[in-house]
Amino acid sequence: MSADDLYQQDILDLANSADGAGRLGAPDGAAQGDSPLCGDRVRMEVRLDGGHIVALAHETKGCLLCRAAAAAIGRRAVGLDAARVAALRGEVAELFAGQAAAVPSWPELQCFEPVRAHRSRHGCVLLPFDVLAAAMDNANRA
Amino acid sequence: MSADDLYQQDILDLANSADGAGRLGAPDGAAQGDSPLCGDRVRMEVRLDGGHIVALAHETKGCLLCRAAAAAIGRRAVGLDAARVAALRGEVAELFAGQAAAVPSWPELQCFEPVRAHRSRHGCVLLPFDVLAAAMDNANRA
Amino acid sequence: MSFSAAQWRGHFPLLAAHPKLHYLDNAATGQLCEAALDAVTSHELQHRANVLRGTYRLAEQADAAYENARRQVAAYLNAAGPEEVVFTAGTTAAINLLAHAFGEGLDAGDEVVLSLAEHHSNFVPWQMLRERRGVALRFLPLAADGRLDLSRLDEFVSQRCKLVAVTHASNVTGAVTDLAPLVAAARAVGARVLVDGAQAVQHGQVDVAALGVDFYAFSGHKAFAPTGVGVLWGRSEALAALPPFLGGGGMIGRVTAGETTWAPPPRRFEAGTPPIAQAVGLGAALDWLRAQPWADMHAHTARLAQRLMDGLAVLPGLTFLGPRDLRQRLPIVSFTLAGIHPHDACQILDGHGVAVRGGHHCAQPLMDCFGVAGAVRASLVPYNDEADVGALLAGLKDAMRKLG
Amino acid sequence: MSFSAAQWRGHFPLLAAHPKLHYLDNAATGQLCEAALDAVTSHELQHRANVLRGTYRLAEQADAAYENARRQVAAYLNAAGPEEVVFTAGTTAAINLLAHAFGEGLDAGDEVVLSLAEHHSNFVPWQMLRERRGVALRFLPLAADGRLDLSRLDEFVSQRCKLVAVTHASNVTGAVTDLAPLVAAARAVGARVLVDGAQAVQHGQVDVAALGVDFYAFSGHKAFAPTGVGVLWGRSEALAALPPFLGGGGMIGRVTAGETTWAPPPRRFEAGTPPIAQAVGLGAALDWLRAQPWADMHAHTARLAQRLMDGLAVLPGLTFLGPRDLRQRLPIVSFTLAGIHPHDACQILDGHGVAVRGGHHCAQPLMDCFGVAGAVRASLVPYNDEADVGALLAGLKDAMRKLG
Ligand SMILES: Cc1ncc(COP(=O)(O)O)c(C=O)c1O
Ligand SMILES: Cc1ncc(COP(=O)(O)O)c(C=O)c1O
Repeated sequence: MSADDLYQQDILDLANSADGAGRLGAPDGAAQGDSPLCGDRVRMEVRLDGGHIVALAHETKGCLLCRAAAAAIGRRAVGLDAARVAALRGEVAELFAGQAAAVPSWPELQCFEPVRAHRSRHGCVLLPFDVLAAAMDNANRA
Repeated sequence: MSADDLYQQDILDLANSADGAGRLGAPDGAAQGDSPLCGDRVRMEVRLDGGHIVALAHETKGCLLCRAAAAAIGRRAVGLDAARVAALRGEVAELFAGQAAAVPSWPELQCFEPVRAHRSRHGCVLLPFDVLAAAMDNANRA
Repeated sequence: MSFSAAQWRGHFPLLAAHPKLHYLDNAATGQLCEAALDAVTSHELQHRANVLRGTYRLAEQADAAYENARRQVAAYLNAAGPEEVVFTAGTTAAINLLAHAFGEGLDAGDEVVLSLAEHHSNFVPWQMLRERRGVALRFLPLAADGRLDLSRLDEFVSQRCKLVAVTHASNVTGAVTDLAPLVAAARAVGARVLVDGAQAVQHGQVDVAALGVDFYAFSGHKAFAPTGVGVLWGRSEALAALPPFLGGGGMIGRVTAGETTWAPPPRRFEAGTPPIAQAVGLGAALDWLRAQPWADMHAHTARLAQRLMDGLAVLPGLTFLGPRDLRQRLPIVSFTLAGIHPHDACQILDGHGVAVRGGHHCAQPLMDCFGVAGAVRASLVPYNDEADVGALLAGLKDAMRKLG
Repeated sequence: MSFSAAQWRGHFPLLAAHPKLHYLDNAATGQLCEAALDAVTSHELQHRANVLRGTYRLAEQADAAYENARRQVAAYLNAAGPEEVVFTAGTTAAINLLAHAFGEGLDAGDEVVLSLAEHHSNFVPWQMLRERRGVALRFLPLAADGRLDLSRLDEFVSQRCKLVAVTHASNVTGAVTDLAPLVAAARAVGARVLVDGAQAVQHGQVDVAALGVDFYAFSGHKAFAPTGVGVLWGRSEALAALPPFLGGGGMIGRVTAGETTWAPPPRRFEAGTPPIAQAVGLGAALDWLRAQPWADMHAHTARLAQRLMDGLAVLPGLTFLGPRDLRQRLPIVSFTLAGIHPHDACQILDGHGVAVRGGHHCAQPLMDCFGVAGAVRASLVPYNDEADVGALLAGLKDAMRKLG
């Protein structure tokens, strides 16, 4: 069954790396998001320079998929602007829709491919991206 | 089919007699009732003496069954008190439940026997009795 | 011709099992089509689980079926997307939802414009809103034939108007509302438009985009689908602006003893376990309906309605309610008979195997306009045929003989 | 012994068709019993018509079926009569009905007493009432095992209390509420009592007379009956005192543009076409349930629950939510696993054919009391068996190996 596909070593390792976990001292923007399904909660804090992320931290109380997605962001997001973050979220959504580009921009995203078969879990992976977008939005408005 | 049973000559005659139709000059009590199903409306007016009906008039906008019941009341109700009116209503309800006494107190009531098979029409026959009870109630309170 | 009433009738199990029944009470409830029955049964046997909460396969299948039903409804209505489709318990529930959620934003001095042709379900909720919030109700008058009189629209749709709520077609006269001028008048003052489509969807696809309205409500059971389900369609931005109505599971973001946040539409408006299997049945019915040869079917029902109206016209003492021109109306035919109460007529007709309805049809304000307490109504859909109309006319003659 | 789980399972078509499915999400939705499925199908094929409006035979048969469903519900609840049974779209709709109809009579300063163990559906409607009318909500605290702490009842149920609204059994911990002291406390101050029976009715007959409560709500879909239907039972005099909630057809006395009068209960609370076929299905399910050998069935589910709890107790890092004494709880078993998120556990379990639910179970205030975001829940009913429990325990061990 597909549940086994879901929990490959790479996704466990990614989640357990908890890259980027923590708090920033004085973020330019922060946001928090809940999963209405399971009560999971993700908080993202960013510092921006000219619209680009220069520092990021997150607190993620969630399932492995959610934590893995947050860790991928923690590992790779520095340097990105809002448009790139939106594009990356789009890549994940396409992956789930079965319309993914050959190679994802971040190698880590590939490990979410098996989630495609589990619609109820898509939100787990997308939540950190949505919260990040909201945090950047807040920073850009501030 | 049973619709034919329903509209025997006796029920048509009773309805068309319109016995008691009209208004009283100065009723001691009056009440009005609507059928929520068809918008029919019955108005009963009574004058009482010592709790007994000494005069009665009704205005009945309704189907044949409703008009027949009102006419039976118009023909027979003078002299009755509230308890007797309740008992007569009970006789009709028992007729519909198939538990009627051998001979109804008013011969006219017998013609409602075929209505028993048509539950949605029971209310048409009972409405004038209920409105009469309400009118007497109003008179007794006044 | 690709359409045959006899064949169509074959898709409705109750009618197939009752060949002698002349079912002409379709405006009250349509018979269930086999597509809907099969969809409900196979859903219950294959995919029954609660929705939008579970992660196991059965739950994901239930989710997929439920969300697919939203897509099917959206396709039938030509809505922008499935997220504009809110499942409710029926038209009445949908209109009450709006009367509360939209009504929350209204205050004394604001106006809601209705018509006197409305079904109680698009009347009483607004009276109750008037009680709650002191808004004023304005009632569009009717022409003699029961159609809305739109000649003085500017007097009724004023700057204070926040919502125009009208029926797409009358359940008594069949008159189809000319929505374009109403929508234009509402737009001109920034008001929203709700259309009660309870009598419309079963007579062919509806295009909410082309109509230009904001909200559209209808019931499954009148559209050959299960009881217990209905739809409130709302334009995305119109729904997004509304607070929730009912509270409970599924419509929340987060709940604490202090405050609670709301889910986005459509779930914001679907508190509790929705009518899952019924929504699946409704989606299947609409998908099936969408594929039917409507041009032929309209020709068929119009021919029958004409035949019925011609047959009625020669009956002594018969008064016909509603417009005569079949292009302005649906095949819903109501009439009164001098000296014969509608219920008595219906009773005799029942003896002829003809199922029609007598009474006020939950439209007492309309009845008051016509100055009658009730009427007999025969409502046709494509499975009806010449035999149904013939039986009705024969039965009426019998009723006149017996009761007249 | 007259009860066999295997035989019982045979009465549930989805389970019969999926012999390898370990369906343990019964607290979310029970599977449909064949008695209900057959009743719905045969109603749709034999007696489909709108109710309480038509006079033709089909309509009278539909009326009779619908009113018979009321009698069946009344019998299951030991209610005084069918007129005390209001059909709704579900528990959530029933509670919202009451929060509006009863809430109309409340004002700032009045209090409604809830508990922190409530499902969102018996929580959010009262929060919304607080917003609307300024009433105060008092939350009965929980003991460590999730049961209501009734030791300081007099502090919570004061003279200002107008309603106590509590669950009959928690959908997370299975804890059964000790209603007697709550009813006594409410009676002492003249308050009414609403019980949320969504988790109770599927575990055997309920006796509202013996409980002494005023209102009782539950859903069909959790009681092996169709989705789209539920019940608000109310003591006659309690219902008679309430204004209507939703407006529309069927709930009126007379409608004019000016004022409108209301029908008596239960129709006063059933605006619009009710979920007819679904009510018929619910009545059939309850009639069937009533005839089951409940003593044996309770022994069976208690044995399974004990076996499950024993099996869980030895798993490392497992924390069990709820009372341990099976006499104080239903066979609904929730737990957390150290370091393993409920959704990940459920996903692995799904791979073992085990359908359980992870998450907050629409009871976030309760989750907050336990200091957790979510839990895994396995909920048993009589069709479950040793194999279901075994598969769950084996799957959990696998999850721990893979994710731990
Ligand atoms: C205790 C309790 N109350 C209320 C509800 C709400 O029931 P429904 O979703 O059927 O309206 C549920 C079920 O989710 C429940 O478990
Ligand atoms: C025009 C119209 N609006 C609303 C309704 C109410 O629909 P329902 O009873 O399915 O809620 C009806 C049907 O009775 C109707 O004909």
